[in-house]
This record gives sequence, structure tokens and C-alpha cells, in this order.
Amino acid sequence: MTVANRIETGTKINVNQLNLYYGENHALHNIDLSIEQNTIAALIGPSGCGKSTFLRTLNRMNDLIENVRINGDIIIDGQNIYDPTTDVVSLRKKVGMVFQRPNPFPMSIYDNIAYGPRIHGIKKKAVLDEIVERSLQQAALWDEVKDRLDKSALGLSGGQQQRLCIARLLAVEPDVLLMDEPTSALDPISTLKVEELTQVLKDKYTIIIVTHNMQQAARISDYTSFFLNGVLVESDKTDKIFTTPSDQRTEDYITGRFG
Amino acid sequence: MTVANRIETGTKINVNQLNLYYGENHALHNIDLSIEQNTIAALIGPSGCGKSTFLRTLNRMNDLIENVRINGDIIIDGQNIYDPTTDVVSLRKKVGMVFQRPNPFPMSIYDNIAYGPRIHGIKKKAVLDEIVERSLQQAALWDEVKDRLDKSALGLSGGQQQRLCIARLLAVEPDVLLMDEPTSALDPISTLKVEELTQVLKDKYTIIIVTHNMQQAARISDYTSFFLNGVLVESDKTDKIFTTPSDQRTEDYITGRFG
Amino acid sequence: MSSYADQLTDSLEQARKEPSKGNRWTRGQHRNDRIMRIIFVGSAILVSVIIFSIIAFVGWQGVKTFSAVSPSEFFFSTDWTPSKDKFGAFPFLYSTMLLTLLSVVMSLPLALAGAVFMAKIAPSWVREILRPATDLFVGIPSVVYGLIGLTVIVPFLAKFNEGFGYGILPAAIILAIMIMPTILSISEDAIRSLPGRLEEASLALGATRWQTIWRVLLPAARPGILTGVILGMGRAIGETMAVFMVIGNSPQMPKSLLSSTTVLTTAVVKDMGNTHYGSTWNNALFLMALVLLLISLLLIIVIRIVAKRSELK
Amino acid sequence: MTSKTTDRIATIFFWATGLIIVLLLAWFLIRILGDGLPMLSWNFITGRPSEVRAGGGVGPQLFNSFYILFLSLLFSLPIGIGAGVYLAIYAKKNQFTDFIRVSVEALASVPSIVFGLFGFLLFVNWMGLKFSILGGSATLALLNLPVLVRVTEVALRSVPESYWEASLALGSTQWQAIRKVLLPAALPSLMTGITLVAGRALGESAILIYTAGLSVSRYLPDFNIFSMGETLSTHLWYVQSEAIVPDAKNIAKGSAALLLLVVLAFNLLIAIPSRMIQKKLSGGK
Amino acid sequence: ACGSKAQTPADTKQGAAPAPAATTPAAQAPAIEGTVTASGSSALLPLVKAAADDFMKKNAKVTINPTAGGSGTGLKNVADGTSDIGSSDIEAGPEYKDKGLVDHIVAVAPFALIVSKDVNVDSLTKQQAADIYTGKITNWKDVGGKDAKIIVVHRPDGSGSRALVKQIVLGGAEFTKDGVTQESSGAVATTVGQTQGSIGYVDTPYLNDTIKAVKFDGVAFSKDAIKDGKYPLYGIEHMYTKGEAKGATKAFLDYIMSADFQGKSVEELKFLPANLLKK
Ligand SMILES: Nc1ncnc2c1ncn2[C@@H]1O[C@H](COP(=O)(O)OP(=O)(O)OP(=O)(O)O)[C@@H](O)[C@H]1O
Ligand SMILES: Nc1ncnc2c1ncn2[C@@H]1O[C@H](COP(=O)(O)OP(=O)(O)OP(=O)(O)O)[C@@H](O)[C@H]1O
Ligand SMILES: [Mg+2]
Ligand SMILES: [Mg+2]
Ligand SMILES: O=P([O-])([O-])[O-]
Repeated sequence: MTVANRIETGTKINVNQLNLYYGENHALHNIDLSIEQNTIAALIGPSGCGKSTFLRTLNRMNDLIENVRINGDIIIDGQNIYDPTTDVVSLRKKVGMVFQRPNPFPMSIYDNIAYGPRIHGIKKKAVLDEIVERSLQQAALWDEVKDRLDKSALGLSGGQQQRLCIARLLAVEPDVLLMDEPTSALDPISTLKVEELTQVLKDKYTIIIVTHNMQQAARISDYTSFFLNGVLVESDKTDKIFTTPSDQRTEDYITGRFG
Repeated sequence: MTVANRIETGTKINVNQLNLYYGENHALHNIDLSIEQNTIAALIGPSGCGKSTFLRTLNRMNDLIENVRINGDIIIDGQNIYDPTTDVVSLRKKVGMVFQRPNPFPMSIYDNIAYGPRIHGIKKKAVLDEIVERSLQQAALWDEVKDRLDKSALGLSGGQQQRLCIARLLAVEPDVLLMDEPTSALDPISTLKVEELTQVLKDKYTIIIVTHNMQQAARISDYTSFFLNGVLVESDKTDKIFTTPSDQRTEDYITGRFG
Repeated sequence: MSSYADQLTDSLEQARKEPSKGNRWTRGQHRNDRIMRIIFVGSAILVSVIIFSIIAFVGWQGVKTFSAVSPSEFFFSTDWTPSKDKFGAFPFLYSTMLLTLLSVVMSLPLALAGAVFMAKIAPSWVREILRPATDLFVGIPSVVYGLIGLTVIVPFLAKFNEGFGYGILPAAIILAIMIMPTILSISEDAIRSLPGRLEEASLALGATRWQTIWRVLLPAARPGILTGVILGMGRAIGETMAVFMVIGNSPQMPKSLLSSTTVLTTAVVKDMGNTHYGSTWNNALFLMALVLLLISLLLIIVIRIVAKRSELK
Repeated sequence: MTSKTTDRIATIFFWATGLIIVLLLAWFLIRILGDGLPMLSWNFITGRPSEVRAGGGVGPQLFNSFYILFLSLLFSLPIGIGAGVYLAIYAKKNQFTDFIRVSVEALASVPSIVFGLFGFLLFVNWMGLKFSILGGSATLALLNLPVLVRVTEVALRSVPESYWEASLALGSTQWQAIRKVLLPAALPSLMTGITLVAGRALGESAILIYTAGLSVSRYLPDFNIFSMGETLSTHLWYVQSEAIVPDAKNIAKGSAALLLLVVLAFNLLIAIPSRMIQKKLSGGK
Repeated sequence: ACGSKAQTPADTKQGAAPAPAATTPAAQAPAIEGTVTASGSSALLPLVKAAADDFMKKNAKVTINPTAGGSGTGLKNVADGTSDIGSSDIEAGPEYKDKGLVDHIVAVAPFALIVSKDVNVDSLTKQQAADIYTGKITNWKDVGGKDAKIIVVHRPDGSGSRALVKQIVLGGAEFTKDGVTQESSGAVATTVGQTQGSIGYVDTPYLNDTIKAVKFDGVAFSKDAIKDGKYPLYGIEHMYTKGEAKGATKAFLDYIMSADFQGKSVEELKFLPANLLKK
């Protein structure tokens, strides 16, 4: 499949003139961005440029922080998620998130995966069993943990924990996966596994991934957006960004002049 | 001045067969390294490979951690710093350290700089004044703060704080500066200032700098050492490492295959 | 250029000229360092010495009781009639346990809900009000609690019990309020100190806030909450004056929650002043104090076990 | 019931709890202060108590409350801070440290009545101090001690590790780092902790009845540490239980209100400078 | 200079005696100074406090610290030296035989059975009172009142008043364990005042208008009734010192025994003079 192919499948997310303020701090400036279905979009930029902040606007995780003001529109599947009538809980079910540091709950592996289905009302053991197995398999973790499903998830290695978190997310069947530096706390081998996983998942999901590692962005993403000081400097196909960026600042960054 | 020039000035630090254990965890394996006077040596490697640990053996900051066992020799200016008779306090005066996150004391800017001289017995106001001014000037911070010396240092920006920490260090007149990712918490402009500062300082000091940013290592250092899983994989002139590394792992790392 | 080189050589020379000065200063600092270290260790040891002398002292005095009273009588008999040399302390033990449990049970819902509210729900300005408010509860002297118990709660309860309002119930109400801030603030800390990523993970899966609190946060904070409960229990067990004022103070098994009875602390205050040092009666009071002490120590051990378990996890 | 309704109900429930806690406190305060404030007059606050006739004051008790508090802190602060510093900074993870830590926790869990007995026998009887300000404050110091140790330890631990590292990396001795950086940085939380200790000490009665006595010196102020030292809270206990003055009830109400005001004032008095220091330390941020 | 330092205290001590005499010509004896602590019987406390007030007014350098705690406490404190004076409504028991206590009988303290105001019983016989306090009678209707539960209010075991009730009213029988126990006489009065259907016992100085004293065997408390032996509820109040009283303690005891105090103040305080029964 080529990039062109996928563009035809249509726009999944459309961000218009998004501004975000942490109190006085204007953290995102007039962001315009659209993201296609079944692609991987990478967000890159130096520390503090607003990548995480932007990512978290997409499933309204920033709502949790006090003193955040947001204006502009984010339209996912044709619906403005900042519309007052939007149900945040179902939005988050649809737009799932994987975090920088693996964050399994202090419960068994099974309960971690079953957590999402359970809170959404699934109680039957048989159904849960099936969901757990399927999700773990999708996350390429089933073989490693199938004999210890009732053991605490905190006993897994960092890389396994991260894949567990991905499996946990898949269990609620989201459409969009947001990943905030999902491999930055992992060793090279775990990193590789997670990267491979993203390649498999993009057939079913739309993935937006924040990364510090430019090689990673180049390896796995279809589109790359470069942020600097809260501004979206440039957004384009990944090979374009990494070979012939149109903005000087992008070039400076990817060639390591700063960051 | 070229690198060759400086080698003639002699070896400042000599590390022989250094091993370090955090309890059971063997964190440094048989490190051998020598560092020349008035050069900048960069330590690079993926997260958790032992860069910070190694750096902290050089001024015995690891002594503070429980259950650390160290064997092997570190010889600075001909003296083995792990000799039982070594006075740790004067060693640390001589081998100063700048940390990843700027850590000014919660006192005025003046008191921060004067802290070191004071604990070493200087009480005269005139002398202190002079040291404060000189150190701030050396750290390229004097002009920015000279009118607010009595204000809290915590009111400075991150980059200013980091230069303040460098100034504070210079005030105790060390020989060797250890810097553990001194710019990783800073914005690009502050980073640039600190980088420029290192170039000035290397005329008087021997500098060892840990960095995650390979471009930074390439830009500022004379020698680069690559660590992986507690092993010193390769150590050589910086241009050599970044152009024709002798070890495959080094090459994989600097080309972004992992990390 | 030259001035800079001059300065450098100057300072080097100076250092060479007065090496002893720097050394003397450094030596002095090293000595101070050693002295202070000894002082700190000494203080720490002193704390141990104090607790052990208290245990030894109270224990030594209390155990003498057994030369006149058998342990089985002391711990299991319900007959406390010192004038007839009957020293059955079971009613006191029983009432102590009952009162402690009841006050924790009454306190827990409010304290826990308050902790969750303050840690996760209240906007920061509400928290700014609530935090000092709960601290103030701690600042109210126990005599004042007792006074309120005596003048408000006892008469109120009396209306429902043929005019008799003393007993475990008013004491438990008072204690529940007194220990609420302890349980609340420790639980709040426990909930607040949970890594924010647990909450994020749950919310990002589409859980509501309540589901997150109930299914993730409270279970994860359980060790801390348990610690708070145990410390609250410790406070309830040790409280004296407030309980004394409302519990009725009869040396008998409570027939109901509104029936005059005595707990260990109040048994000790009631008679300690007027029994002669060295008499069996007096020794029995020390033995009760020892029992109190041992219960408190036991609670500490439980806390440590809980803490260790949660560390292992 | 959908999960969203449950969530809404839970939210209402939690807000209600917060409200109940505030109302409960407000009720206590209104009740104590409402009953007591009308009793407070200059004469009541500074006057000598009258033993038989109505109209006495609580001046000496008020003085003793502070005097005993001051002395008990004088005894317990150096040791408490010392042990706290040890635990926060020097203590290695070994059996000795565990032992000290268990001791502190054990001491913290000792019911105050047990301290009272211990102080009574040790200070009042064996050391022959009789019921006295000294005996009372020495015993009270034992009560304060473990809390101070904890407060110090927690305050020091909450100081960022980076200060400690920065100081040592500049070649300071440990003591220099503690004295010049850690203790000053820990001062605000240390002071808050000490306020809590003081509040508790001001309200303590079980201990003092047995060690400081229930009567006051005829002089005001009497700094003699060997004179009897009834405090405001023991006076409250005494007045409500055995006094025969006709206005005992009013004295009790007034004392309760005064006691509460004192604790409040104490909190404010220490909170304000501690906020100021905090502000100064953090550079106004 | 060294010498003078050592002498100073001695000088002032010598000089102290005549000085007050000069300034206050009214004082005949050399000024007494010191602190006297008196603890014990809460029954006697009003008297000790009143005496202390007066005595301190007359002696500017004496502090008297009167506290209660119960008779047992008083005896114990004086025996182990914690107090200078220990007061008690009952004689020191055999355990104090060899402690060298010296007895001073200072007053007669009548006490009364008190009930809360809602109790419509005005008089109790000795038998009725005994049955109530031993727990045989638990309802006011059994002693001629309305149908209401009786709540008995006690003093703790160390109380002299309790011992007297046990001895005079119960004839040595044990109290019921039911009911409320209050630390001191004042607290008993308060509790009875606010608890419906309650009965207690306090010394007459503690009587007030929130409670009602009942007649005992048909006799109400009065000085004459006691003198004539018709009202048996009273205790002999003792003040013990360890060894013969000295200094301020002695002066204070002397003041209490003085004709002035015994003749006037004692009865004003609702006690009776120490020599009432000897006459
Ligand atoms: N909760 C918050 N409150 C206030 N300011 C915040 C908050 N979170 C982030 N910021 C600020 O917003 C800006 C953007 O932060 P953000 O975390 O989005 O950066 P980032 O690009 O993800 O950086 P990193 O690569 O370090 O994760 C920063 O200046 C940061 O200080
Ligand atoms: N105090 C400690 N106690 C035990 N293990 C430690 C401690 N500090 C570091 N380690 C371990 O030692 C190894 C090396 O850590 P170190 O901090 O030196 O890595 P690093 O190269 O500096 O990584 P980073 O780039 O993330 O700073 C890691 O496995 C780490 O977990
Ligand atoms: Mg981020
Ligand atoms: Mg590091
Ligand atoms: O306090 P008493 O007089 O009853 O001993």
C-alpha cells in the first residue's frame, strides 16, 4: 500500500485554528492539521514544544488540568469533539491513548485487559476471556503472558508493560490510537517490537505518535508534523520532511542544530 | 588549537578496570578510559547505559548511594581518588559537577555563587563580591543578572539557572567539570549559550559531558565515548566516531537504529 | 590579557603562601561535621532509649500484678471490684475494642469520601479551605470534644434511652470526629501520591471519574488508606479525657451501646491518682497501661507489614 | 443505571461529604466560639482565677499554657530535629536505622495517658519535681518528640535531592549542606509541622493533670519552673468537673473559646511567616 | 568581689525579715514565704480554697496550691511527698500506718443525697437509699415516685465520699456497678442536674438550685440535726501532713484552725466547725 492509496480513504481528524492556553501560557498557536484514516502520523519537535499538549487535545485529556483554555475546532469523524454536547467518555473510548511511561494498573494482567470492557458493561466471563486473548494477541504479547494472566502486571518488563497497555487499549476497540513517546522508556529490543506492532495496527487504526527519536519517525510514519514553541511549523509526508523540508527551522532541527 | 596539540598537555584522568555494582546490578563493566587535560570528552549512549553512573564515579557522588560497590582505579592528577586516604570533600571541590536539571539553591543569586567560597572559608565581603562577579562573567551571565543579585535564583529562566549553576561551580575553582546532560532541560537558545560556554571554558578546564543529543556531542566535544549496557564500546576522537566508528554497535546507535 | 594571567598567578601564589589557613578551615569543618553527626546519632539513640524505658518501666510495674492476680483472671474475668481484690479487666478490654471498632467504622465513610473529594474532585480553592479545616479538627483540644459530647450528644441520646445517654455510642461519635482528620489526611496523601498515569490510563480507556476512583484509585491506595485507619485506631484507643466525660465509667461489661462502661484509658485515669504506688490495684492499672502500649505497638507492626507488602508488589 | 448516572450521583455524594465536613467544623466553631466569646473580656483573659466567688479569670492558665509549650519545645526540638536529621540524611538502610525508626513510631503511638503515668512517676515522684511546670513540660516533650522527628524527617525529605547533591558537589561537608541549604529550605514545612505539634500540645490535658497539677501560682507571670502549672485545657477539665464557683459553666465556655482562639492564632502566627519564607525561597514564583 | 557574691544571699535573707515589718506595720510576725500544695478530698476543696484565698491575702509571699483528686489521692500524695498537705474525708487506712502522717481535723463536712429535679421523691429511708445504691431498686416507683428508671451517679473508688456512703448508708455492702461514675463532687452535681431520674451524693457546699437534696430517714440536713445525731450523713475532714507541719504549711493549718476562721468562714462555706461534735 502506498501513501497515495490511503489518502483516498478520507480524512479522519481535522484540526482548525486550535489554540490552547495553560493559564497565561499560550502553549498551542493556531494549529491546522488534518490526519488521514489508517495512516501513522508522527509529531516531532524539541522538548516543551507542545507535542504532548496537542496529542492530548485529541481525546480531551487536557480537560483534567485546571486552568486550561482551548479554542478552535477538532473534528473527528465529522463531529466536533469540543462541542458541549460531546460525551467525553465515549470520545475517549474511541480515541485511545498510550503513554510515555507504561502505566499498567496494579492488578493482574487479565484484569488490566478486562478493565476497559468491564467498565463498558461487559460482565460475561466467556466474552471477557475472548477479548483478553484477542487483544493480547493483537499486541503480540499473548505468547509471553498466557500462562501468567492472573499475575500482577507490574511484574512484567518495561517493554511487555507497554505492549500490555496497548493491548488494554485495543480491548476497548478504539478507532484512533494516540501514542506519546511510547518507546522512550524502553530498551532497543522492546522498542523494535512496539515499532513493528504499529505497522501491523495501522491497517485497522489511525495512529498518531509523538516521538523524540527522528529515526523512529522516519522509520514508521507516513506523515510527520514538526512543532516548535507551540507552532506547527511544517506537516508533510515523512520522506519529504526528512529529505527536503520546506522550512529552515525544520531542517535545522532534523539535522540536529538544536533540540 | 587542534586536538593533537592538547594531547601533549598530558593525561588528566585515568580510569583502569572500573567496575560498579548497584547491589546485584552490575552497572559498569571493566571501564578503561583516559581523558586529556583541557579537552572536552563527550559520553553518549542510550538511556540506562551507565553514562551518569560513570560520570558520578569521577567525583565520588556515587558514595552517597547505598549498596554501591566500586572496584578498579580512577587516577586524577596522579592520585587514586578511591584511595582510603582521599579527602572526598576536596576531591569534589576539584572535580565539579553540573547536573541535568539546573539545581540552584533557594537563595539569592549572590548567595548561590558565594556558597562555595563561603563553605571553603572565605568570609570577606570584598573577596566574595569579586568572586561572584568573575564567576558570573565567566559563565556569560553577569550582564543578565547584575542588577538582581539579591533576588532568588529560582526566579531565573531554565537556561539562566543552568548557567548560574556553572558559575556557582566556577566560583570554587575546580579543575575538572563534569556535566550530566546539562542542556537536556533547556530550550534551543539556552542550549546554544551553554554550548558556547563550554567552548570558552575548555581552555582552563577539563570537561566531561554526558549528552543524549549526538549532534551536540559532534558539535562541541574533542573525544567521544560510546557506552552500551554498562560497557564502554568505543572511545575515540569525535570526528572519527561520527564518521568511521570501528564498532558496529556504535554505528547502529549514531545512525539511529536504536536509542 | 596580561592582567588575567597576573591574576591567575597571584591567586596561585596566594594559595601556596597560606596553605595552612585553608587546611585549618577545612579541618575545622571536618571536625564540626563529625561532631554534628555524633549529635544526630545521639538524638536518634535517645529516642530509642526513651521508648524502651517507658516500656520497661510500665511493663515492670504492670507485670507485678501477676504476683497477686492470675493472668487468666486479669484478662478474662469480668469482675472488677478492687475493694474485694477482684481484678478482672476483661470489661475494659472488651469496651476498648468495641469502642475503637465502632469509632473507626463510623469515621471511615466520611473520612474516605472526604479524602477522595479533596484529592480528586474538589477544585483547588475548595481544597485550600478544606485542608486547614481538617487540620483545625486536630487542633480542637480533646477536653473541648468531651465538653461537646457531654453537653450536646449525651443529652440528645438520652432522649432515646429512658434518659440515659452515656456509654460507648456517644464516645464513638466523638472519637469518630476526632480521628476523621487523621484517616482523611493520610488517605488523601495516599490517593494523591498515586502516579497520575493510573488515572490517565483509566480515563483514556473511557472510564468515568467514579469508575476510575472506585476501580483503580481506591484499590491502588489501599495500603495507605489502611495505614490511616490503623493510625486512627491508635488515636481512638489512646484517647482519654473526651471519652472519660461521656462513657459513664462503670467497671462492667456494656449491656448495650448506651450503657455505662469503662475503657482501658479511663480505667487508668479514674483510679491512678488515688491508688497507692505498689499496691496490687495500682499495679493492675500499670498493667492496663502496658496492655494499651502493647496494642499500640501491635498496630505499628501491622502498619509496617502492610507497608512492606505494598512495597513488594 | 448507566455509568454516567452513577458518576453524577457519586460526584454529588462527594461534594456533599466535603460540605458535611465543613459544616461539622463550622458547627463546632460556632458552638464553641458562640458560647464562649461573650464570656471573654480583658478581665477574664488576664485576671487571676477566683476560687470561690464568681468572676475570676484565666490569666495564669493562659500564661502557663504558653510557658509549658515553650519549655516542652525547648526540650524536644533539639532532640527531635536531631533524630529527624539523622533519619532523613545519615541513616543507611540497616538494622540500627530500622530500630530507631520503629522506636520513633512506637513512641508516636504511645497513648498520652501512658506518658502521663511515666512522667508522673519519673519526674513528679522520683526526681522530686512535684506537680510543676518543669515536670509537665518535660513529659509533654516526650509526647512532642516523635512527632517532631517525623516532621523533620518529612520536611527534609521533601527538599529536592538536587540541593543536597549540588552542595556536596561543591565540596561542602554534610553538616554544611544540612545547615546552609537543607534546613533553610525545609524551614516552611518544618514550621507548619511545629505548629501542628504546638496545637496538639496546647490542647493536651491527660498528661498535664498528672504532672503539672491543677493549680496556679499566685504571681503572674511566674517564670519559676517549680511552681504548679495548670494550663488552659487542664483548667477547662477542672472547671467543668470539680469547680464550685457559681459561674463554672461560663468559665468553661470562655476557656474553650479562648483555647480555640489561641490554637487558631498560633496557626496563623506561624503560617504567615512560613508562607513569606516560602515565597522568598521560591523567588516569588 | 568574690566574697561579696557569696555573701549577698545571706544578707538579703537576714534583711528580709524586718523589711516587711517596717513597710507593713500591721504584720506582727515575720513574713512567711513558700509554696504549700494541698490535694485530696474534693469535699473539702471549697474550704481549702477559701482558706487559701484569705491566707494569701494576708501573706503576700505565700502561694497555696489547693487541688482535689479525691481523698485517696490526697493521702497518697502527702505520703510520697508530692503534696505538703493531703486532705481526706476518711481516716488514713492501715497502709499509711508507718508513713509518719500527722492528722489535723479541720471541719465536719455534711453531705446529702441529691436527685434531679424531675424526681418527685423528697425523702428516702436508709434502707431505700441502700437498695438503690446496691442496685436492688431500679425504678423510682418502688420508692414512691413516678415510673422512671433510676440512674445512679457514683464517685470513683478513691473518693472519701463514696467510702462514707458505703459505710454509713450501705453498711459496707458493695455498690451496684450500674450508673455513671464522675471524677469529683462538682461533676456529680452537674451530672445529676442534667440527667433525668438520677441520684447522687455530694457534700453540702456543692448543693445548688439545679439539683434537689432529699431528706434522709425523714431528716433534712442542718447543723442542729447533725449536732443532735439525727442526720448521720457527714464526714470528719482530715488534713494530713508528713511529719509535723513546718513553716508556711504550719501557718496555713494554724490559720484554718484559728478561732476566726473556724468561727465564721467554715459555716459560711456550709461546713461545720471541727469541734462541733466534741462539744
Ligand atoms: N499541566 C501543565 N500546566 C501548565 N503548563 C504546562 C502543562 N503541561 C505542559 N505545559 C507547558 O506547555 C508547553 C508544552 O508542553 P508539552 O508537554 O506539550 O511539550 P512536549 O513537546 O510534549 O515536550 P516533551 O518532549 O518534553 O514531552 C511547555 O512549555 C510546558 O511547560
Ligand atoms: N541509584 C541507583 N540504584 C540502583 N540502580 C541504579 C541507580 N542509578 C542508576 N541505576 C541503574 O544503573 C544503570 C545505569 O544508569 P544510569 O543512570 O547511569 O544511566 P544513563 O546512561 O545515565 O541513562 P540516562 O540517559 O537515562 O540518564 C541503569 O540500569 C539504572 O537502572
Ligand atoms: Mg511530551
Ligand atoms: Mg543519566
Ligand atoms: O473527693 P472526696 O472528698 O470524695 O474524697
